[in-house]
Amino acid sequence: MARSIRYREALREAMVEEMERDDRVFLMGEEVGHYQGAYKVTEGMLEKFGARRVIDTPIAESGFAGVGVGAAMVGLRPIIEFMTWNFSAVAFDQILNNATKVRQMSGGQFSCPIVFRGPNGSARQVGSQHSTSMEHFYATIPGVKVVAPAFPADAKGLMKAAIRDENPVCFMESETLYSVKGEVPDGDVVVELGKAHVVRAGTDCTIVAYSRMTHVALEAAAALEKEGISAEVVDLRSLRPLDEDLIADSVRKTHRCVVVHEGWPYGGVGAEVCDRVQRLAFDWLEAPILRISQLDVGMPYNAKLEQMCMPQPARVVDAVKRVVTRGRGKAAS
Amino acid sequence: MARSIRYREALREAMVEEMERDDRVFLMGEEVGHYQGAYKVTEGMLEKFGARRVIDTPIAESGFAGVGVGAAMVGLRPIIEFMTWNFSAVAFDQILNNATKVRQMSGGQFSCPIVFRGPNGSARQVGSQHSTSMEHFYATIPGVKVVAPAFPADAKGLMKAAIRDENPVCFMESETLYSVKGEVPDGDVVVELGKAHVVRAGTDCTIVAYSRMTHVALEAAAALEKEGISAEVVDLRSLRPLDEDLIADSVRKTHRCVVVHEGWPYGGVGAEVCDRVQRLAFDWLEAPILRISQLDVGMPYNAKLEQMCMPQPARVVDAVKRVVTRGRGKAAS
Amino acid sequence: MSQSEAQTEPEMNAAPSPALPLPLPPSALVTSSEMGAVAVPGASVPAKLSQGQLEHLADLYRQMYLIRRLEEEAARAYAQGKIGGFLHLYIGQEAVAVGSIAALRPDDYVVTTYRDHGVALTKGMSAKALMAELFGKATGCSKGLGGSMHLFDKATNMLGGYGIVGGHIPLASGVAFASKYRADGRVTLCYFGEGAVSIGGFHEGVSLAALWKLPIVFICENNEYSMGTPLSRTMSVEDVSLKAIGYGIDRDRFFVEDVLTVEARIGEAVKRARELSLPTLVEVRTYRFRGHSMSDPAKYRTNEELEERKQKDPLFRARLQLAKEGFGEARLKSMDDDVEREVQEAITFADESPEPDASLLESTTYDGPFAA
Amino acid sequence: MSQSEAQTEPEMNAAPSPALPLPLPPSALVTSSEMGAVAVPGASVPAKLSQGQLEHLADLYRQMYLIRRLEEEAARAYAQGKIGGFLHLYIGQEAVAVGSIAALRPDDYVVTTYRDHGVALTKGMSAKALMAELFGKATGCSKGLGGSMHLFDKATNMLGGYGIVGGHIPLASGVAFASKYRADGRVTLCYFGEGAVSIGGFHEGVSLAALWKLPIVFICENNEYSMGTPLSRTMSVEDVSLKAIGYGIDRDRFFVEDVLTVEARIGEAVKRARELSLPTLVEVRTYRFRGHSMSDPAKYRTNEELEERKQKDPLFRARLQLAKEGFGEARLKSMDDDVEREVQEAITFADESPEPDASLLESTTYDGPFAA
Ligand SMILES: Cc1ncc(C[n+]2csc(CCOP(=O)(O)OP(=O)(O)O)c2C)c(N)n1
Ligand SMILES: Cc1ncc(C[n+]2csc(CCOP(=O)(O)OP(=O)(O)O)c2C)c(N)n1
Ligand SMILES: [Mg+2]
Ligand SMILES: [Mg+2]
Repeated sequence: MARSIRYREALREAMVEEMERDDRVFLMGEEVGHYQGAYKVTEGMLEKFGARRVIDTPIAESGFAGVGVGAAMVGLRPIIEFMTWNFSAVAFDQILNNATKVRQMSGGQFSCPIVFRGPNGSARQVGSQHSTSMEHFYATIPGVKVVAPAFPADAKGLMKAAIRDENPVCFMESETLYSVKGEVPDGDVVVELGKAHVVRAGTDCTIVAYSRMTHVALEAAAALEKEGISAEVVDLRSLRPLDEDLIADSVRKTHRCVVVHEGWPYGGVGAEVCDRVQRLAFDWLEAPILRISQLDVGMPYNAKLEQMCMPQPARVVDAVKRVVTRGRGKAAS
Repeated sequence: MARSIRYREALREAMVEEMERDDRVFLMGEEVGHYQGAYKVTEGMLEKFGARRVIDTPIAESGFAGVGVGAAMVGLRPIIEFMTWNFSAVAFDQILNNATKVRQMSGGQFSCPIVFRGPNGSARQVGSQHSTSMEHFYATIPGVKVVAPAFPADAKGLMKAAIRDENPVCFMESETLYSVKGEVPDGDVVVELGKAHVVRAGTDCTIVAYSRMTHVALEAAAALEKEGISAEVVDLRSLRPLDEDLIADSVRKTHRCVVVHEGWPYGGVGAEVCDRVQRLAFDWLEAPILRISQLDVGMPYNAKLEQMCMPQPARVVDAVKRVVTRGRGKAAS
Repeated sequence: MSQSEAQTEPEMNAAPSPALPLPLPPSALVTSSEMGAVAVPGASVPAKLSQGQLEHLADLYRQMYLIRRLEEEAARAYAQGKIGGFLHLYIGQEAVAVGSIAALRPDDYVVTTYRDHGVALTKGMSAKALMAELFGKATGCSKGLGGSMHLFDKATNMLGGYGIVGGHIPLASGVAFASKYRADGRVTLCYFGEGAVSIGGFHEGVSLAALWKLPIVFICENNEYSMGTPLSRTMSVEDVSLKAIGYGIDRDRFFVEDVLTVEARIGEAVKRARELSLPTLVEVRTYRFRGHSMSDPAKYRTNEELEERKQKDPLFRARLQLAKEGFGEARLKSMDDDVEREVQEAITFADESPEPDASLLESTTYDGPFAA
Repeated sequence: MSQSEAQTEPEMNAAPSPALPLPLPPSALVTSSEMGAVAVPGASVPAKLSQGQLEHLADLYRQMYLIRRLEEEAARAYAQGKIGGFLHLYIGQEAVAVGSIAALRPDDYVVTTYRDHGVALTKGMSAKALMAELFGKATGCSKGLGGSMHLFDKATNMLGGYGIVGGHIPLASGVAFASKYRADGRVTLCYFGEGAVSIGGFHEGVSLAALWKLPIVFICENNEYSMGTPLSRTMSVEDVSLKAIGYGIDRDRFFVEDVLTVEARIGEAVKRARELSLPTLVEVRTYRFRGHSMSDPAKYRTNEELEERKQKDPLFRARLQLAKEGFGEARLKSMDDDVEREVQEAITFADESPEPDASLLESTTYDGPFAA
């Protein structure tokens, strides 16, 4: 059986179910309790679990991220909410230098089973300091896992997996996805970390995307279909570990690849996907891999400029057309 | 005329000369003054310029990075030393959200001419929390420039350019380079930001490197020469802006590319170089681009394991041989 | 929260308050000693103002009223979808910006949070440039790139407008550092909410200012809530100013009832900064009448609490005092009309202004050639 | 600084102090009241100890002496190139770790900085596991992956060993949070230098502990220097413990002369944590006899200052007191010999142990399948 629920409800269900089965799991963050969550993801959880397990914090991201790490080291399983991932910038050191390293520094004596979660990337017109796609920073770091689901079912299944994982997990949501509805299976269904999936099959080009951009990719694929171009959409779900086998298999089939992601064009998840594809599917590639990302500027407030900066289906369509129509050979480049 | 001086002296000369010509320039950081610098880069500067312009700080990276940003906004030109770039992790927000964004957020009214500098990457056996290659994070961000010179002459010329630039610049040095000697031209010689250079010409494969890894690449190239393989070494010097034209030109000539960098394999500068090369030199590439980086683990303390984790000339040699000998075609992959 | 969600909230669609606030019954004007725990001596006003003082109070009243009305109209424009993203209103706190900036010289600096309309306007930004920025227009102070949270005005030394809680506090210390470095005699005011006091940026910014004796005044606008979190769940000690002891700097603390008191008290700290190059931590107890931002229905407080605080509105108090002390209803009315005109002109200006051109993006990302 | 640079420094090549410290003339034993500014009542020891107290003091002395000797040998091994990277010696500060941990139960937790040998040893890590870690061997507490700065010992609740100044303070609050969450009655001690007090991590870690009333003791080991920076250039206020006022928590402050005083004073804070679940900020004034790390020649202080402080060495003081109060020279000697043996065995063990295998890297990066 499955029900159609919203992304935010899927996340909440996962957290509630995991907290019900394991007293070591607790939720901590700004406004997660009395206020019911800045984006209502944690609505009702304080009432259900009480102030011992649903903990409102002051504005001290570095402090409560560190508290989570310490608690995880001695056996609890914290879920630390960043009101948005932008604010994790002040807690960067705690994630980079404590959460991901304590296991190795201690020779494997301690592990750090913690979930950092919250909405990531841009919302709408929230301006330069509130629109950064932080996954590009965190996915770089060994010792952590990073996920960014696009659909409610994955949001729930990956959240369960993240909470049960012995490693730190950065869980990237999106404000613009919270109200998206989707079928979510009943029962205790866990989605394995590190597995991508094909959300639309196609033959002419692989579009790799994740989180909100999966929806953009699907829109682009639908538009392309009308023009007779068959795009396969791979939804990464996990950014680290990256399911390079699935990506490479798809590109070996389609011979072309376009990567779509929020965030800036330099480095990050998008460049990493390119590198893996060019390395693993080199002999199959008929065209350079193209990337559609945020423009290489801070996010402007003005709505039109913001939309211009963000990856849009039209830009994806255009990129796919370019790789599909491109001939190999020096002359063409 | 040119003299042979050490990398640390080259940096110091640049700072001293710029401070002499411009009273707006000041130096701030931990132990930069009385202690003469943790790595003696700033030796003698307190005596020369006094405590008004050479300012010892408490341990408060976020605080004094922010102080630098504020001072830069109202017309000073701060040089902010991080004792090592590792410690910039606690100041990440100041760089990400203030230094690089204030210009755009203010519609261009304010700019932020500031240099953040210090040794980056690993040293020797300084362990997991002191060995991170932070350039991969910063190069991702628009609004900042990032440089990582390999030689004393570039260290001096780029430092001068960085101090005179109207934009924030992250200046990445290396503890292991401070004592390296090299010819440095006399006089006020500025090296333009954003320009790579070929430090060894070759025909069979391009090795792209920067900072300390340029020396590793040169060692590898020398070894390869003995085996009859001619490698061209491109020293990036600037990581943002990235001199993609020079890189692409080189690869169009050699048809093969190996990228060498410190830091982890996921994303970052290395993946970005791959992406640009596969995009700009797609039709010329005879083999996948390979990357030699730190292994995908935190830096272990043990000396042998540390060396194993770091890119070594032998690993570079091996990668170049693989791309040089590889035949195109599905069978080979 | 996103605009779409926000638009379902009731507050935003509420009608703006009538242009002319109704004078409250005198009983509503409590004195500071009745405020209980937070009251300190000196917070009340001299019984009778001189003519000069009266003119001055009128000027401050006008500034406060302009903020109030401008924001009420901004709230309406937000409901109409003309303003997007976050909009944090300053309504209720006007006396803090107006009183404190009254103690400044024009060449002094101000740095504040996302709740920045009041500070920007008072420091001298035009209502037009402000409203156009909220509308995201090219004529906005930041050319429509910054938005409500990131107001900047170089001409009036308004240095922003920052969205990361506490992140601007070290930056403000840096501005004061520059003043000391250049011996330019300027003072920096740095505003932040009581929610910011728990974060590292506060600690580091104040620590450095204390150590280096910087000419700055840290003004904690303690409005009792940090989003939905009341003081008691933010801090283990209610008295924010006690932190000053740990830094060895001067402190002050008072309840904002009267804009002239704010001017006087902050004035002392400004003097200390200007003449002795010493920082001060000042906690001003205030209250916001609206939600945290447009999407916040503020269910975490009772209507009674809100109504009680509205009775103590410093803006109303100033108007009452002006009326009582004979400033003249006609002059008041004409001042109000002026404000009304200014606000309407700002709206019209913002409405009619063009959108920024995309070519701005590159040149505001880098000074000089675009670099990637 | 790198090993190669470090090796040019004089201190590292200096001979270790003779195994048996020469008793100082009684005049060297100043009382706390002579210490000037930092002295507080209660810092002096009862004149005469009971037999039980004497045995206890002997035990503490032995622990301090083990740290001293082990580190002296570590310094020698560093000079020989057997230890690399950073090595921060605790010599001079031993009484802080030994006195404070004496006030704990074995199931209590400790968290500290990179200057962690003393705390690790005292909490129960074996000298062998410690020395082998410094040598980077597979038999080290962290299998040679952590090194000197990152000592961990799960069995004895030693939770590290952290290199980013201040970064471990919130983490320690998290450990105490877990104790409160589980009501396990444990207490956490969190050590840091006075240099850490200026950083955000200190502020946030202590703030949260204060707000949530966590069972933790924050021990600021104020050794007067943060690398080469004396107190006066680190902090605007010399008294670190004053910060407690801003957090509304208890505080204490004393000069470390006598290890028993440390035990008693920290004991009070531990009791407050255990019984009332309340945090305390304790500033202990101490001194390090060596440079910041092996590469620091410590030119920022005078030889006179150093010599004066060595006269007040709590380790010597304990030994003198034991001698004076009749513990017996023979027993002392045999204790010293024991320590000597333990240290030599640790060196031999470390020397002879195998290097860690590369296969460790993956399994210590992720629990479960390697993920990239
Ligand atoms: C570092 C950081 N964490 C969280 C937020 C989200 N946030 C924005 S305003 C706010 C509350 C601030 O309260 P306070 O400091 O009292 O200021 P007020 O809004 O009351 O003026 C929060 C939690 C943020 N902007 N930055
Ligand atoms: C965030 C950060 N900044 C700088 C450093 C470099 N550093 C290491 S120890 C130290 C001095 C610390 O002094 P203190 O806290 O007094 O401790 P002590 O060494 O005296 O025990 C500095 C600056 C660091 N490790 N972390
Ligand atoms: Mg507030
Ligand atoms: Mg110290």
